Amino acid sequence: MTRMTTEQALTQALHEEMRRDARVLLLGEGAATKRPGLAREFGPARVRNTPLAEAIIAGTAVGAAASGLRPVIDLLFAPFLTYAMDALINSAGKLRYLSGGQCEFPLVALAMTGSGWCVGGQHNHNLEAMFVHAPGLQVLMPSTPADSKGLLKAAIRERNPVLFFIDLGLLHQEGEVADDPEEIVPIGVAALPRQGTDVTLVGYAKTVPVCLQAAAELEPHGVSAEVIDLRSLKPLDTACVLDSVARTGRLIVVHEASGLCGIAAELGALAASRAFGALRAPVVRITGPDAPAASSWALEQAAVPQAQAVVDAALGLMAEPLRRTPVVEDAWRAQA
Amino acid sequence: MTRMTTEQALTQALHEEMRRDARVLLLGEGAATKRPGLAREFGPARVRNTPLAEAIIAGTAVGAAASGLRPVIDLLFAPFLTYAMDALINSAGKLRYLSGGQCEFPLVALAMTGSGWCVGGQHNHNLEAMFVHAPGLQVLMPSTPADSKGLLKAAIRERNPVLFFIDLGLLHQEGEVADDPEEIVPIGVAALPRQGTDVTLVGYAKTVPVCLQAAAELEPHGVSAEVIDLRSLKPLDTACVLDSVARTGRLIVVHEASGLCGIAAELGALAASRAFGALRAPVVRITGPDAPAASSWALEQAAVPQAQAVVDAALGLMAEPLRRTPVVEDAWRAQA
Amino acid sequence: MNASPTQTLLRQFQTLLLIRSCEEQLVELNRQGAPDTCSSIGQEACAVGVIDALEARDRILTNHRSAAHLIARGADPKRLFAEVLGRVDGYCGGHSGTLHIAARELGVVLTSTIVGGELSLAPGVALAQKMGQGDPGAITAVFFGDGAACEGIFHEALNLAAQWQLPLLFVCENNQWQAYVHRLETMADNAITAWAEGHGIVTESIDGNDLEAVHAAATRAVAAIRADSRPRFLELRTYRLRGHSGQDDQAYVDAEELHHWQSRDPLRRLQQRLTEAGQLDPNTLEAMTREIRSRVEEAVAFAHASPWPDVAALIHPVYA
Amino acid sequence: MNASPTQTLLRQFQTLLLIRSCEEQLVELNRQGAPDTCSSIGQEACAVGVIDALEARDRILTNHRSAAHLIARGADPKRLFAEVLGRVDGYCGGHSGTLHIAARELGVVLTSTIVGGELSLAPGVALAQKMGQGDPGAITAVFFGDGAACEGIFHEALNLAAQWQLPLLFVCENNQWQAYVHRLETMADNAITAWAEGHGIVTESIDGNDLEAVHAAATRAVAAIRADSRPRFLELRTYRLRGHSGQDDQAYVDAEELHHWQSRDPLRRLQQRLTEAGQLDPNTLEAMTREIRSRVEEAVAFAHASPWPDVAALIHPVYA
Ligand SMILES: Cc1ncc(C[n+]2csc(CCOP(=O)(O)OP(=O)(O)O)c2C)c(N)n1
Ligand SMILES: Cc1ncc(C[n+]2csc(CCOP(=O)(O)OP(=O)(O)O)c2C)c(N)n1
Ligand SMILES: [Mg+2]
Ligand SMILES: [Mg+2]
Repeated sequence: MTRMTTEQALTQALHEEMRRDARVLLLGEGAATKRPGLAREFGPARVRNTPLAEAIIAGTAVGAAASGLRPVIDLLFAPFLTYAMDALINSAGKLRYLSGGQCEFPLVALAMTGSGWCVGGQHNHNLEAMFVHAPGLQVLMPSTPADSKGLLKAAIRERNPVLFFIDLGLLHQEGEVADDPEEIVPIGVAALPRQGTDVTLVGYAKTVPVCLQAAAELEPHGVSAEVIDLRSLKPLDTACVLDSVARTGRLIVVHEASGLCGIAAELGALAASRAFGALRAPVVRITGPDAPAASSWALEQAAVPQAQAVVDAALGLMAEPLRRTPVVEDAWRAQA
Repeated sequence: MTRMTTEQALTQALHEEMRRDARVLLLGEGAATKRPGLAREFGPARVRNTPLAEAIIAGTAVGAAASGLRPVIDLLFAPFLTYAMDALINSAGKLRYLSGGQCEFPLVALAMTGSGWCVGGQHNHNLEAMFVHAPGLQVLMPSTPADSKGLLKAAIRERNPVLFFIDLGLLHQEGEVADDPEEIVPIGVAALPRQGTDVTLVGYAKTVPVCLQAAAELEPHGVSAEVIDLRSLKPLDTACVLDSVARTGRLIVVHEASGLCGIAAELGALAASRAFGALRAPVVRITGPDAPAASSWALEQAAVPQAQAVVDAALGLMAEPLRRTPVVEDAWRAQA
Repeated sequence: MNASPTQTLLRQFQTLLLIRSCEEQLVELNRQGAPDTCSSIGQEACAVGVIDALEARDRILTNHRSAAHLIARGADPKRLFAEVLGRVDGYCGGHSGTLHIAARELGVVLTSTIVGGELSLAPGVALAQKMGQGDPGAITAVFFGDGAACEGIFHEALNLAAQWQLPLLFVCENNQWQAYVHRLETMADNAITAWAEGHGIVTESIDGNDLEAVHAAATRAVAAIRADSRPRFLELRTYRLRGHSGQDDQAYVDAEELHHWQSRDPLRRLQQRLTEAGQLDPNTLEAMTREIRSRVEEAVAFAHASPWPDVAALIHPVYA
Repeated sequence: MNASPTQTLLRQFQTLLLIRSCEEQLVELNRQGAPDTCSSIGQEACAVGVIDALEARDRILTNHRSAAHLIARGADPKRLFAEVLGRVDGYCGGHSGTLHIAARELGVVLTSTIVGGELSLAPGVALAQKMGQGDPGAITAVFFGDGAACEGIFHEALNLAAQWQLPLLFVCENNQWQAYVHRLETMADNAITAWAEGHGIVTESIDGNDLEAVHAAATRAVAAIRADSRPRFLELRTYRLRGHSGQDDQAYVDAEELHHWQSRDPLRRLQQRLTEAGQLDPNTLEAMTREIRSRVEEAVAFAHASPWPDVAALIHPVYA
């Protein structure tokens, strides 16, 4: 194990996979400039700066993937994906099916997302749920350097298109990362960084540490919280969530993306459908507001779900007479 | 009241609103060719054929809306919206907020969606939930000619950007439509086409008739089903749904769009959160499959939720011992 | 297999006839209730002229108006019709229907019905060729319309292909229409080649209703691409003699313009040319027509007899 | 208010100084922990030259690199700095931060930090003018970079503006860089004007570091647009003398190229020109510099003193 940041872990994953498989190439606006180590090792044919044109970067990746290459594209910030939607949603997500299985699209699209840099709503927009809703894609969003490396490696080896979201708030956080280049983290399997018996806290990316902190703060209150790190949003590890809720009977889902039709909505509905008999209290969603992200540091901070809101919600669920509605729903309201 | 199709009702709405307000204009690929009546009455400046370029059609609408006009754009089929995502999501949805309220965007984007024409997944993709998830937009999707007219008129008079989805499977269905040009249908208010006491069936667009049929079929079984037609997906009439669930204790949400992070997920989570105490049975989602839409008539039909699946689910919920998981979840599975 | 020029031309003429006949049949099937199709009646010489200039190792991308390209590349009308009718024996098992038919066995590798989608995908296919995937020296040809040239992706694709020196042949079938809009309502008259030339790409603008001219230009372009691995651009000036799709009555079309282009029908022109040169006699023509007619009838019967896909295909094959 | 040419030039010089000084201060604030900004140090003559050719009735759109445009249009550095720092007294109440600052009171109506976003919006603003919204005879100017010209929306915007004859001035500040990529890695040398000319739009390519040349060209273009309500296109050849944003160390930049452009710094050039013509003496310059310095310091103090937005602003004003 080596200690490194998420950024370093991602670069290491790219190095290892490009070494392993000559079909892997990296394309993006400044991909070569910003990863000079890769450019040096693999040369200008495999590490390419592109024109500033997300639609053709993504389209080219899709076309290349269908033709024997394994492109990784860096689309920078998640909102820029709006330019690449046709290639990703209509082509990568659909053409295998529509052609009756004649092609496959082993490609990875990287994008940074989330708060942390005060860049405002046209750079900071968590739109991962849109790609979960779209058919034919896989969507990853890890919370640790180790998972970032392991999942990116898995994604590059995948036969299907993967959207890989990097929480920029976590980019420079350090953690222990596996050295073995054959160690990957399987897609579709959630992590269980903390076990507990009273309430299930589900997060991904920057809300995983939030959930873990909340769990620690709940302990002195005598509340044992289990924490699930989804890591993979599609396929979603529904078995892990349902199993946990079956044991705890309480579910709180926490993410930075806005709530409407988000991942917390999906899991809330899932629990209400498949774990209804086990639920001992209302499902709680703690999410970002249904608004663009403001740049102002004060607002950016306020929009992110905080541990205190999770703690309050969990205590509320424990105290609440069975089957009553919860007090806290929106992180930012709780903090207001 | 006059009997007419949805298509006619929409055209009538456009006529009336363009007559009422000289700032309203219609842009689109073939907008003038396909609506010659409008072109004749309002001339080439206000009814414009555009180049085949969705991104600039949408961007132009956003720019024009911020500058005193009230554009209606016809983007044809919903999947083509993938080309217009930046203008709609990053500009129309965000720039009012990011500018601190300096501008507003009174525009309407029309798009046809859903099955009925065997056109396959690049024309038939119900992606309304993506726009519900995005901030700053409003999303409408009516089920009747009357609502189509009334809501389109309301949308054109709105001060905010509206995505108006037209279920092409309903385009040529007839219904009674109000004649009074001042009659609008307010945005954000669901309709309750049938009252009942045992189970709440929620649908929108083509699944409203499905729910109504199911309700009728449930009657002989002694099950009284309430039917909600959402009409407006954003703002969502949560009060109407919660009120109904508070009375019936059972919720089945039916839509053609795929389930993951869809409207049914949103309502399922809502009920599990805010109506938990009233829920007497698991929430059921009956949705299209998480797959692109096949063109083949046989598959297209099979993907659409059918009344029988709703009936089975409702009977299951009634029979089921309290708090057990339901049998039927996916329409297509039920029908397979 | 060294065919004489006459043999080649006769074979090409036969392919034109087969395309025309298939497309007319598809329009007729639509009239009877089958799904709508976008026929390329009037544009057949574009498909045949270009595709006959390609080799088996080359790759092709097309769009919503793909039947001519598929047939020119040797597609079996039976499987084509089955696909349009949504049956399991179609090229895509009925998933595609008419709008996104790919046939990798023929080298028609990706088809998008999102206008411009084919343009977004083509550079990647050519990049893979350039980077050693597929057969050495292979190139990619992408077919698209004048309407697609208005989409931003056209600009991006041209720029990438030029900058990265991709072995890519852009084939714009300028049929004067973009669904219900005449192209001159959307662009300047000579815009398409001007746009391509703005990217430093060598272009040719050709009478797309003259099969021999198209074939000659395509042959030149393909050779040039193989020689220097740089993109080339062909504008084929042609006309959509029927409506945008199935039952479009063309009420919005200028009768004189339509008449002008009807008189330049690529089939009749080639037929006349062959007849005048004594290379096609009425008996041969009749035999050809008969044979094609029976192939088309066979295709209809085959398609109708082909089963509907099983409902399990609703979610397969979404993922690999 | 009839200013003499010299007075005008001195005022413009002062604005250049103010922009430079503000941008350097923003870089310094970023070093101290304030949010990152994209400065246009080295490009100031583009902003001032063009914006001074516009009238109050005209409308402007800009992008991530907007400070120069805003200041040239008369923005108050106090409110600009407050916005960058995310405070309530900023032009957008702290919602925007540096990347999307609009100031309708100045006619800077829409700003998008999605590269190409400004290009998508500009035709609509010009269309509204053409259709009678706003002041008669008004035009729209849209500022964008050489990178934005690679986005497909550039092509779509040019085509629409040309076809619909919109009163729109395209101003491409070609600063040779697209974040971390040199533009010659993404396009041919003369590509930008070639692309615009492909749409039949009259273009001029101007030394963007020569304020007088920029101003003259912009004045011509604006007059031409007002005369015939057709778009015009200016390419302003300039250089981004600093990194893409805040603390970018420019390690990837060719030292010789940078040096070459440093020697063509638009401020020094105008200063030399004014000095040589006897229109600017050291005392005046010092007084100017002092005044600007104090305005900038005042702006910093104001911004720091301005309150953070209330948390209620998290969801207001999303809707009208
Ligand atoms: C992005 C997108 N916009 C609109 C359509 C609807 N549509 C299908 S074909 C067509 C016209 C295309 O014109 P052109 O590119 O010239 O091809 P042609 O149909 O003339 O062969 C249109 C507007 C579409 N399929 N995709
Ligand atoms: C769609 C999109 N892609 C990428 C970015 C990231 N980005 C911001 S500025 C920039 C470079 C823009 O280059 P150019 O248009 O030449 O403007 P300049 O920065 O040189 O003024 C990039 C890549 C973005 N903001 N939007
Ligand atoms: Mg055409
Ligand atoms: Mg630049």
